[in-house]
Amino acid sequence: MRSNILNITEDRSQFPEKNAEGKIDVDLSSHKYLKLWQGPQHPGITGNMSLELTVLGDEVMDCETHVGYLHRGFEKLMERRKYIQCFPIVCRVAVPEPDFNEYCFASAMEELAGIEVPEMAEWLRTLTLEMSRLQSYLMWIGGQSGAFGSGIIGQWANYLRDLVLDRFEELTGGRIYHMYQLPGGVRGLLPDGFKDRMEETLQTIEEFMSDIEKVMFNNAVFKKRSVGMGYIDPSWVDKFGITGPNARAAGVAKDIRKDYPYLKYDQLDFDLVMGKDSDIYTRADVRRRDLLLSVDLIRQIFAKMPEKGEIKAPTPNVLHWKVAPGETYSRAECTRGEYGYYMVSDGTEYPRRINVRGPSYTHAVALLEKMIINTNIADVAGLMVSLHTYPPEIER
Amino acid sequence: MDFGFKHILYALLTVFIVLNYGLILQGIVRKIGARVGRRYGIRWYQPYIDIIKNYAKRSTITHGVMFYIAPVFRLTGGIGLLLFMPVIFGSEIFSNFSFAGDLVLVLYFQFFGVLGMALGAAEGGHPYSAIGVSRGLSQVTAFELPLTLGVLAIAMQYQTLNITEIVAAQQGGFLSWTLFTNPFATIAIMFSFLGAMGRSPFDVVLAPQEIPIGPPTEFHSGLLGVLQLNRAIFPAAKLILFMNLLFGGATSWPELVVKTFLIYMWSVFVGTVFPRFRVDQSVRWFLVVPLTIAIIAIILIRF
Amino acid sequence: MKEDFKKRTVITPEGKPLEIDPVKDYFSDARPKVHKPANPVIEKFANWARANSLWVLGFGTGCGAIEMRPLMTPRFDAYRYGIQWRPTPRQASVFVISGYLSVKTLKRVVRTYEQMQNPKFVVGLGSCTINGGMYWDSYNTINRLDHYLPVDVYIAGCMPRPESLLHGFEELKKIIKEGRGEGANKYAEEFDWYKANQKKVIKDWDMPDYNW
Amino acid sequence: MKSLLNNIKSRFSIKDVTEQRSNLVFIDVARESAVPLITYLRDYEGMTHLVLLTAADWIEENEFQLTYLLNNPEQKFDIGVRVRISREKATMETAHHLWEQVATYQRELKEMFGIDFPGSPGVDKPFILEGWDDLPPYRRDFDTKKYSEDTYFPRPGRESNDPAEYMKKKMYPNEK
Repeated sequence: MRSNILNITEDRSQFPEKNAEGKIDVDLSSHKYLKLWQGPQHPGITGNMSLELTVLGDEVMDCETHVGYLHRGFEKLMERRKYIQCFPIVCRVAVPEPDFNEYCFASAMEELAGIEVPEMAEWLRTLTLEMSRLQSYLMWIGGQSGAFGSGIIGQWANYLRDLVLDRFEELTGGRIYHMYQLPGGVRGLLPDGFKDRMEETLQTIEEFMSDIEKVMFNNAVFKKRSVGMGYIDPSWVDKFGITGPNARAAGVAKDIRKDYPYLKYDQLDFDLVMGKDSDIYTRADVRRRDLLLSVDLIRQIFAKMPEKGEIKAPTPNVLHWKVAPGETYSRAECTRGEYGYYMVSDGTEYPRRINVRGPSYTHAVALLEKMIINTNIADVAGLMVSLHTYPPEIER
Repeated sequence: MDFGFKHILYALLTVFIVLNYGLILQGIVRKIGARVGRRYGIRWYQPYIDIIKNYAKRSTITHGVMFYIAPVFRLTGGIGLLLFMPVIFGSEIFSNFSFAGDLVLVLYFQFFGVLGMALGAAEGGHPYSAIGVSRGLSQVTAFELPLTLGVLAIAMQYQTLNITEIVAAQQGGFLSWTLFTNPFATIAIMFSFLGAMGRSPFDVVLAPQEIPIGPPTEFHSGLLGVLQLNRAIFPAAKLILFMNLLFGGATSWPELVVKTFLIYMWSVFVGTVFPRFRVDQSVRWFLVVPLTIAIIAIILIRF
Repeated sequence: MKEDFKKRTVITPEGKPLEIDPVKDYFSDARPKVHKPANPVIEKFANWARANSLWVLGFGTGCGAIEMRPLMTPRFDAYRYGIQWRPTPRQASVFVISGYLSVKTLKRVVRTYEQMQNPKFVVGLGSCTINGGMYWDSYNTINRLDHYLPVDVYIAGCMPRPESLLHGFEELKKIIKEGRGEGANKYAEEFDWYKANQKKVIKDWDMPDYNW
Repeated sequence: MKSLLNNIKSRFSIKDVTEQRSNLVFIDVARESAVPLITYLRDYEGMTHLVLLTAADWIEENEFQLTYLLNNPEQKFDIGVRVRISREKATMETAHHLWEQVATYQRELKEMFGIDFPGSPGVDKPFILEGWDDLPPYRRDFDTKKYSEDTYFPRPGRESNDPAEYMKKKMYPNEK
């Protein structure tokens, strides 16, 4: 059930004809094809990356993803910084969701150094991760509706996101970059009255989400654009390394919160958000319900977490902290899928090697390049946003 | 109609008033859109500053002669549309150059600007301009069909091709407006009007997220200023046209303001709520819903 | 330099060979001109209009782009100050360099900047545009933006809050109103210095010296 | 997991097994058996999800270490297959036919470490960097600070605020 530009159900998957390498022979001088660059300066592109499209009429024939515009060489920079100096820069790897970086880095390091994190700190970490998920989804909803040309949802969602950022500011002191989850614990307890203000925010979010559901998810034009578009076959999930909502919308139950319960997720009560049609609409719906699940989880966290407690395990002098040699991989479920840090320590004060596994790495390059073939130019932006890609975590 | 020097002055006066009205309308409508999005919105006089700013740009680059002509063509489309229909019914000053066959000419001017843009955008050489123009032309063709059929239905109903006479026939209470005497033609034309205004879901030509921003991509400085003038005049002229055809025209400026503002709101409401159609969906929609209604209108008039 | 940009011989549709040099043929390589300000009275009025109609180019070059969205949405709503975004460089007048610039992006930024029309203004957002910030020792991000483009306003912070962005824009307005926003002319005057700096960093220079 | 390790040991020559966590094991294998091993793991042992493929530079031993981290989505455990290859002749068999995203990883490794994967599609195309003419940047002998200072016009005055000094003064004032 895939729609093409003519909405005729003929099979266009064999068009254009591919050569032995699986690419089409594009003869630009035949004047049949047009090379189009979407990005890096293009409002329909998430972040700073670009797609090199070859189009025939309105139909995309070939696509190549170009990344690297945001490359800062984090993995190199971390090799020449001490562990504690790495901690403020890891959150800058993925801008919209810094907390998952902090958690993955901290937990990988704690595992190698053999540090037990106090219970209260674990609850607070769970809380920040869920708040981060909330604000990232809110930003994404604006992007998804904006890619299909509806600006109002983006305004509402950003208004809500600002509310969540306010709570972050109260808790951590930072709006975008929080630097809250130190190796060994967290930086601070909840401020007074935080729970009430958070509850107020959650209620506003729920209220607006029902509006957004009416205007966006029940909108005839949005449905027309998104239903049946951008189909991901469940068999691709392992082949392409798809994780997160993209996999769950295809009916594959993959959620690290359930599969490898980290922090306090084993004490929280929740069901996986699943979809089955695996098109843009289903992915959007899965994310919307996941957002509401986050709201619910935050409430559960507040109900179950202790009032007070130790928030930081004793650590050695952080300026000369030698972490025991070894290798490990720590992962967390971020809004886009599996986020992970692979850390190699050689027993010195500096990490030997840190590799960041961003879920967009597979989604934005291999998967997008495949999915975009035979779609309309108009759908490229919507398709790309529906995979929820963030370029900074591809190139770090 | 004897043609004299004073008619040119009157025409210039009309253009001046409508230009200012269009700019203020543009500012207010953008403010309304912002309020829906919970924003404060731009200042109402922001469109004026933008135009001054664009004319104050010091450098301009050229892509060839046609590149200069395109904005002029576009502006001609807007002013032409305005000048060949009565703005205020019964007023000598604001009746403009309305003549016996002006309805046909006005329909032509709807198309004229897009053709001009096509020439200029091709000269600009930007691929998104070319895509935008091809989208624009296909969509204009699609909504011109129900529009023309609806207008023909009205022409057949009033047995005239003169807008002044059409307006005259609708005088005498709002029940004699075309809205009530010929509802099918009205519905068809008002659907086409959505396409003509180019707001969502029919903003496939500009579509910033897809082909930023279509035909005017390469236009800048003074050339963009001309386009902006047209962006103020053209919608206002279209509003006046639809008001004349369907809603009994206006006999005074306040009446004109109220009526055109309400007509504009129809497009603004739809545009605020809906995302954008893909161009093929938009074309198909025009060729199914409004066209069917327009054909019904024609058939009803005939029998 | 990529294959497409090299000098080569192609066959025309009529079957005749044709020598082409794409960089020379398709692009003008004229140097930028200095556009002197006009009569002071007119210029004052024009500067007022320029300051109150800042069209920001929608190009998020770094992580600072994430605070551009709150800036344009309900909480901070920069539209009320005449700040609007524009998707094409031809029409934009303010280039917000939102954060660190990797070399690959710098090349696109230079191209984009040169396509904007005089007068144009550059706002450097974040500490990383000032001295490299967090990434001062990175092999792929530039340290000082003012060596490559004439910067009007720097906004410090990592990440600067939307309030400070608004403040930065207000500073920019002041600068423009005082007639000091002549970055485009400065770029034209010291063109060789800027180009030398850019070419030192951008190793595969496959575009004309000035992108009209 | 025990039976799986026994299965592997009976079929492939394993150098070493490190159990990091109950659900994460690292296996060291020789270069030749790496790609057959991961093919086996994918096809017969249900390790169908490739989490990541990355490298680490052990310059002291003059070797690169490649890590293929595989995940079993059914039984929920990970196996990291570690391969040591020589730094001088850094080539490795390609695995792009096993997962679609491997070609991208290999492109990155080629660019950032200079490890070649003959036969991998587009492996020679630049992925992240553009016009890079120095050592591959992730190698340990490439000094990013020196490169940055030589190339990017550092702004003077930065050195006056060394964070390490500041932290020492603030957090450990009694330490010598």
